[in-house]
Amino acid sequence: MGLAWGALASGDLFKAIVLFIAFGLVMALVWVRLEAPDIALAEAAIGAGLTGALLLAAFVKLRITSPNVNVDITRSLCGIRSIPVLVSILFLAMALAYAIWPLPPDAAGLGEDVAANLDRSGVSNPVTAVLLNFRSYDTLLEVMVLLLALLGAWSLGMTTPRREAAPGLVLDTLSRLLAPLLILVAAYLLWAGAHAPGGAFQAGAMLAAVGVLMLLTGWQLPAALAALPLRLVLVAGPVTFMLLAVIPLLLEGRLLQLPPAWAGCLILIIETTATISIGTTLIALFLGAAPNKEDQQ
Amino acid sequence: MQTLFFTLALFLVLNPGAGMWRVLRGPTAADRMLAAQVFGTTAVAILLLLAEAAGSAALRDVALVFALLAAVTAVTVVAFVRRAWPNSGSGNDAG
Amino acid sequence: MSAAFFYALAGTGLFSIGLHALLVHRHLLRKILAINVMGSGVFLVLAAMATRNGIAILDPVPHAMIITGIVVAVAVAATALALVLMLKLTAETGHAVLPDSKEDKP
Amino acid sequence: MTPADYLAAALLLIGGLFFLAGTFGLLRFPDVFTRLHALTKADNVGLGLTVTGLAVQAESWAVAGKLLLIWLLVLLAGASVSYLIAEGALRRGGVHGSADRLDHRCPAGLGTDGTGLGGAGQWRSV
Repeated sequence: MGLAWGALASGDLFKAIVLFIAFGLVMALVWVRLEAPDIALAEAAIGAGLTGALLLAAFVKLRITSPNVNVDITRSLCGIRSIPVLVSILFLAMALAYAIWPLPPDAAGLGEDVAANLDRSGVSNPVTAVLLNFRSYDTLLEVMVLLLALLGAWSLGMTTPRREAAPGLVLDTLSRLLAPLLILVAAYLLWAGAHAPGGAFQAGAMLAAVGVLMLLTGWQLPAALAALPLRLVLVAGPVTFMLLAVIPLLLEGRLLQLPPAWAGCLILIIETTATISIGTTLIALFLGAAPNKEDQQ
Repeated sequence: MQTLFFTLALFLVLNPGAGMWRVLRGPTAADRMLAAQVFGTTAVAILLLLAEAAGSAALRDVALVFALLAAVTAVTVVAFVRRAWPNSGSGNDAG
Repeated sequence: MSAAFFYALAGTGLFSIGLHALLVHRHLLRKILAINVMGSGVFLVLAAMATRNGIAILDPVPHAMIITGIVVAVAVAATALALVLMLKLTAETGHAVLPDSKEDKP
Repeated sequence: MTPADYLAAALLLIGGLFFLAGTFGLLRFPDVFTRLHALTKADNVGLGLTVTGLAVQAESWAVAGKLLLIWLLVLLAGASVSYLIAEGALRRGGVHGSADRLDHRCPAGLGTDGTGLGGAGQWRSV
């Protein structure tokens, strides 16, 4: 909590972002403590890693357009005007704590139900089962949300002022060594997602990390891949997911009703395509603008 | 053995807590990055200890992801810092 | 005071800190950070609620919801950052498009 | 407790000591470069000893291999990132921890001759 306060209150924006990344790491440890390694993976990969990279990218772009970005951020609401805000926030915090206080310490969650139906889901990791079988509607929409975010970013049409410095030997070597390892670990996480913590989102984030690394060391999307192939890859995951959602609707009359016998296989297909699409979407979000052919030349 | 693992993990948690002071104070961005890098390494050590103590192999995967992503994050930060203060470097490396 | 309650309380604390920062700070990047911290607080409460039922079986449904939430938070943050950059550009140049952007942009 | 357990415990404790030393270095040393020096020792050796201690009593070779992989990764990344941080600090002229003051005194050109050697010479001359 102190870390979060520091991250939000520090005068220097760069410091705030570094603190935010550290905050993500601490959150990941908290998830481990709460026996939720799935979330720890997602938080470490997506929450800390990619959000940090996105924030830094925005920070640098803001700094390039106006070098004094660090000056005007310290000007915030202060003095007498902040007291009502502080008081109402304290009041809200107490109200929230009061709302949590009477909750019974033992509540029957859905854990037993999930455990009872786990063998019909095709996977043995309960979180993956919930994500991709029992409540796959959420996950489908989540993939869509990512895609929509990308569409939003693209339609804003910010082309990034790309001024890549030469990466240098050390950075170059490091990225060349890390990229294959990252891809390997992504594939491992994807495969392990069926029976252990891991899965499409974590693996997608690892793929996105590869892309961020490569972009930072001066790699550019080949012009031939920029238009249609990129878009096809972006929609491959959602489309596969949708198809596998609609086919049961036609056959059995229920959306997203995966037949238990095939569920494991189908989940793997969905997850693989979703991983690739999520990774690509996140890379594209990091890049910020729709790549068009004129820029490439 | 279990108690040793847990005690060490707790002790390692305290280390970055102290290092936080460097992030807050550290006069240059380099100091902050340094401290952030230590957080990553310590977190990996903590996760490995907890994986052994709690007997859950999954935490070892988390540690692996941590190690990889700490590297990626650090590279990101360094690359952006290099780009954000472009007047301070002429681009070609010593290496 | 059980561990679950402690974590839930920390979650509300995080939420409040985030909300405070969201209201007080004027810089938009910092507001985005604040929203992310608020989200973390909510996730923490959810996860704490998931550990409530005994010791044996954890409730995986909140866990799955949190993973969904984290991904959505990233999507929101990315979109918000794009918007912030656009606002900055508009404020500085008076145009809503980059001077060198092509006319056939969507 | 088997002998392997004793060995593991000893290694883990020494690893913990290295982490402690690193934290002290981070807090007490005067500038970026000495802190870097302290921290790389702590990171690489501390984590190395921890990994070795855990690997001694790992249940299978696969687990030991994974531990080793993690350590190698951290080593690789740590070394590269430390180099990059040091280089960046050198370029900014962040000697003896007060980059801002130096920047004000000498806003452009300090250590910007592009070669690490020139930067190092600058470092000695300050």
